[in-house]
Amino acid sequence: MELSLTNFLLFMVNCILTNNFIFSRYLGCCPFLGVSSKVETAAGMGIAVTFVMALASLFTYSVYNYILVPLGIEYLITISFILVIAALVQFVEMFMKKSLPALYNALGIYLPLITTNCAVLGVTLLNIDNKYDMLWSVLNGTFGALGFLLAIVLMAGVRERLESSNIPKAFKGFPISLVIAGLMSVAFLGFAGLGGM
Amino acid sequence: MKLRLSTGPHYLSRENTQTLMLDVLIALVPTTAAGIYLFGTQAAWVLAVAVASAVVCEFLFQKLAKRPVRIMDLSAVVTGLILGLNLPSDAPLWLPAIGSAIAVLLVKELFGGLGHNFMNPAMLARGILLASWPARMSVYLMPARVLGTTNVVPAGADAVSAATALIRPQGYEVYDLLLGNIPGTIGEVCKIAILIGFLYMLFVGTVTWHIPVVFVGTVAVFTWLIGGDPLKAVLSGGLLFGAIFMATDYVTNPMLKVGQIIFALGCGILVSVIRLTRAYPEGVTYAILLMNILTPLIDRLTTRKVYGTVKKHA
Amino acid sequence: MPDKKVTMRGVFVNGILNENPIFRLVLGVCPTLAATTSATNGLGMGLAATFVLLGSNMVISMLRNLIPDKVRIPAFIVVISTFVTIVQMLIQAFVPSLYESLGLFIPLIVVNCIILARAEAFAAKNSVMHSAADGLGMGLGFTAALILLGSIRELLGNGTIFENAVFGANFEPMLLAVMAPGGFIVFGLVLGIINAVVNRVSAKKGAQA
Amino acid sequence: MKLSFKGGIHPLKELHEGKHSTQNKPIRELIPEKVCIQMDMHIGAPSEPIVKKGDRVLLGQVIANPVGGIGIPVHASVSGEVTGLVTRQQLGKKPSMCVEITNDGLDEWAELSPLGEVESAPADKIIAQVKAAGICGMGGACFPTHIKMTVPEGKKVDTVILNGAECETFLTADHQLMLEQPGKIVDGLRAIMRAMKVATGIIAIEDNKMDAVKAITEAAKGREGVQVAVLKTKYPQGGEKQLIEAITKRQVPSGGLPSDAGCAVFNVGTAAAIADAVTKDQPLISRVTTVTGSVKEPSNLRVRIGTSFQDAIDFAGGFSEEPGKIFAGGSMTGIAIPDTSVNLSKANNGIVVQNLKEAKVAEPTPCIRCARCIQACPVKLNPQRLKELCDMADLAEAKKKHVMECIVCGACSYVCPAKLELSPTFKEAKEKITARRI
Repeated sequence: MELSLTNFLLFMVNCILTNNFIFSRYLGCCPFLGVSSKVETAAGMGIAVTFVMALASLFTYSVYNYILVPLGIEYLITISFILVIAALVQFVEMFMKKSLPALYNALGIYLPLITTNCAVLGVTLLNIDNKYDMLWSVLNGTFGALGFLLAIVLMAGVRERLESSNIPKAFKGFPISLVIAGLMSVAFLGFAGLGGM
Repeated sequence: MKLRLSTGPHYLSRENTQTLMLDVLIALVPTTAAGIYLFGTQAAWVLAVAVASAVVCEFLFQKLAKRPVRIMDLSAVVTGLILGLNLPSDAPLWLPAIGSAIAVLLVKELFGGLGHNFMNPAMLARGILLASWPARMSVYLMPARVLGTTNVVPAGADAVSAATALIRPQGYEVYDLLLGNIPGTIGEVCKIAILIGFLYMLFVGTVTWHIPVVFVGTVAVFTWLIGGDPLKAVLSGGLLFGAIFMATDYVTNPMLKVGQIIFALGCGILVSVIRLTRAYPEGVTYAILLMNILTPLIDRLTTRKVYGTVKKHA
Repeated sequence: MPDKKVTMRGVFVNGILNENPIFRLVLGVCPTLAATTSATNGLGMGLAATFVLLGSNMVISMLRNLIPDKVRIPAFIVVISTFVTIVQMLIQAFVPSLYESLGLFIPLIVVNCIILARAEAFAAKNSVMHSAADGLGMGLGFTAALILLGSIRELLGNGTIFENAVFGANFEPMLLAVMAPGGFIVFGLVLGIINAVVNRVSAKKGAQA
Repeated sequence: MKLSFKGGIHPLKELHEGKHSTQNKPIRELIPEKVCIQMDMHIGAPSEPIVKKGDRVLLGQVIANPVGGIGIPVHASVSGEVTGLVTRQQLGKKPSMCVEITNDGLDEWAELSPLGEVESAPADKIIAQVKAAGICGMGGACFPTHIKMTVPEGKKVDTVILNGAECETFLTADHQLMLEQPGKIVDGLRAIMRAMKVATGIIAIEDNKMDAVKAITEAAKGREGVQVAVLKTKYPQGGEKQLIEAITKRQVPSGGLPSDAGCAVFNVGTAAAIADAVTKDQPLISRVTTVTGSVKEPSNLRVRIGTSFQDAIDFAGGFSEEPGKIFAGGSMTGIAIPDTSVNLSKANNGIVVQNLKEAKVAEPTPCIRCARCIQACPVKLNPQRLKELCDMADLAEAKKKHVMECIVCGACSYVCPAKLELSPTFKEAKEKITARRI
């Protein structure tokens, strides 16, 4: 895909709004439901995911095109990608702890959870499926993660507001969160047709 | 002599939830009457079923969940009526029935009832109906009758679905757009009736001008910027009805005036963008729903400086 | 440590009912949402996951004393992704239509929390046969839940179950049920209703005891 | 443009703030047969009685000495015999020590030593004279006035404000006092200004009392540094902080005093009492109070301190229908009384009787987030959120959201369509936070 301002903007709208990871692609639902009770923690999780997803896109692209393809072992994509992601998360955690202690204190606790965030593995596999080059892979990872960040912060805002609401007992927790996500996802249908790609 | 020992204030304003809802219903009378006049008895049935379903669902839920029955606060009536006015006049009657059930049960009661729904029930129900039955929801009839003298031909009994006025507002005179001689949902076509309702609500203080004026103004400015006809853009589709009756829903818009202006600006921009891309015949529903979702965050970020306190640095 | 007296049957049934991974533990939300647009998809995803669960549980249980504690999670992931790759190839070869409709979510079984959770919580501590029973029970519990949700969504959104028309020709399906929002809403409502039933039953049990 | 603060409400607008029935009614004097005078009317330690049962006391004689730094003496409000030292439930939380005096009807004054005319009286003796006269804030708070007149070290007061806003519903006592004794009020203001060495004195009156504005303006002609400010009629315009904001555009900082904003605020009734203390050495033995609501003859009365509510109501013709609730003060912040044996204190500016229907408490319904409370709050709080926090018992968070700045004016409760008990909840939260040091 050619890099132009129009393409860039359309791609961004498409990744963040139209095909939002949570609301339309069902990727990353576990942290979305699990770490969204407070806006601050939700934002921390979202930012940590953004960080990891951008880097993961870069590294998996390199691993696939410079290792797996030349060796003809593309079928190892799933194994190799999950290991790259796990290693990356470990590395990021160590790096942050040493060099950016303030950031580590804010985001550190979310990092281990990201290995099993299906959005990360999902986006790296999608990059390969869609045959994006390195730049678009990283953009896909970044914007996709920003869509996740948007979704989880919105979710946390709503959940904070509903904190004192008299929700039927059986629906408290996961069920009502799923319903909230569904209702939000109805609103996100409004973005269908935007960022037409 | 037994004296009551309650804390002050000892007189309260006469306004209560019921009177507020009643004022909204009164403001909806012109729109409802115009809708029924223009579209005929089928429209009346749609509205009746929408209201009845909303009230019955609320009553049954509150009974079954052993909660206080609050149907007399009239909020379910308002929700049902607004949903009905958002439907096409030829909707099969199961559509308003299901729509109101969704609005009251899924969007409102499941979250704890009145005041706890984070999205506008009627609006969300319309969004769900629109996604579920697009053919039923996005093709509108020409009114069966006309208001005033005009060269528009009413559709008559064997009406053929006309494209909604939104697609080609240029094809209609401002006069017809104002009076409602255009295809559309039951409640959105007659702009004069909607404006009368708005004036009533302003007069009795149910709503303030901020949200409707900023919302509609944003769309007008946006349309002017891209070279369209701002007046026709404002008078077409469900913009006025949405801006006046749905964006002003207390429960789902921000609490502070500055937040409300942000909310209305966002609604206006979203409507303009969705209209521009023509993804849907009308973007008002989705624009309001999206801003509903943002409302808790807007409320968080907009604060006032409390008397006597120094502004804290974030 | 689980009680030695726990029977294989007990472990198996536990996975399907008491600790149903979806309805009781609420694990693996993403595949649940993505694979329940129809009953068939639900069945396919359920069986694929069952295969991986059964295989990975058994292998991990066999290797449980050989894997050093420090690298156990990466080791588990390697085992799991091996089985996922196998199942992905099998589906691609034999059921290409399912491969089409589940797409990305087949490789994503790797990060399905159910599988890693069972490896960590059960297989790493129990015998091979118990782990197999656990994997099978959990897998079938997962499958049953997916079929239930898939059927509801397919029925509402398409008027059919396993592609068999249920309602007459006049039925106008509610498209939303098979769209993204429908997944969340149906799952949420079914989960809430199951919670209500469970609460009722346990309240009754409590009253009897 | 008329001066005002931001926010606020117009309570009982359709009923002329409930003031119609006593507006412009001349003040009538009520002299009761018996008074029962509280020792703890003012803020600060209760005074120590120095009389005993059977003593004869003269009008204005000291019957109790001040205790502690901010205490004030208490005086006999009638001449006669002390018939008992009793403990009786008054408006406070706990029963109060009271001195009961039976009036001999002679109104025989104790010996008085005036300082002279306000413009010539020695300025350094005024504050002591005010303290000796037992004067405390008559607008409702009853904070000892001599303390207010003493500028704390290191602070500078440049404006004295007399509060004639009378924004509370039903009350017309200050209004009528301004009409009948404008000169005395201006005298009082001059005495305060001289004692505090302040050049500017502003008498603030709401624009629903233009006749009082006229009377005071007339009386202030030619008086040094005295101005009249007309305020918008709005509740709580007469709140100390709101008044300062309206007139000087300054704000009292959180936890601070009016002197931190360079102001000192006194009620017009207090000013009149100060004038009496300076020019005649008459202590505070009576005050003007409005008796209204379901009484046969709603009136503005000059009552002796310690008169029972029953006597005051009887003097206003008695109940016109069965009472459901009686409160001391206006309807926004008034305190409901358990029975009519309660006695009037120096702070009682009104007695309002509600019938059974009016006394009914509205059933609270769910909050609909209409934001009327937010628009109404004169200190710009978010009562809707605070109520949620208080209901969830999250007092720490409520404190972060500035619940301590709440002035408990009741504006939010008044406008709430869901009839939620907002300001009482905040009052309770403030007390709990103070008690538990959250």
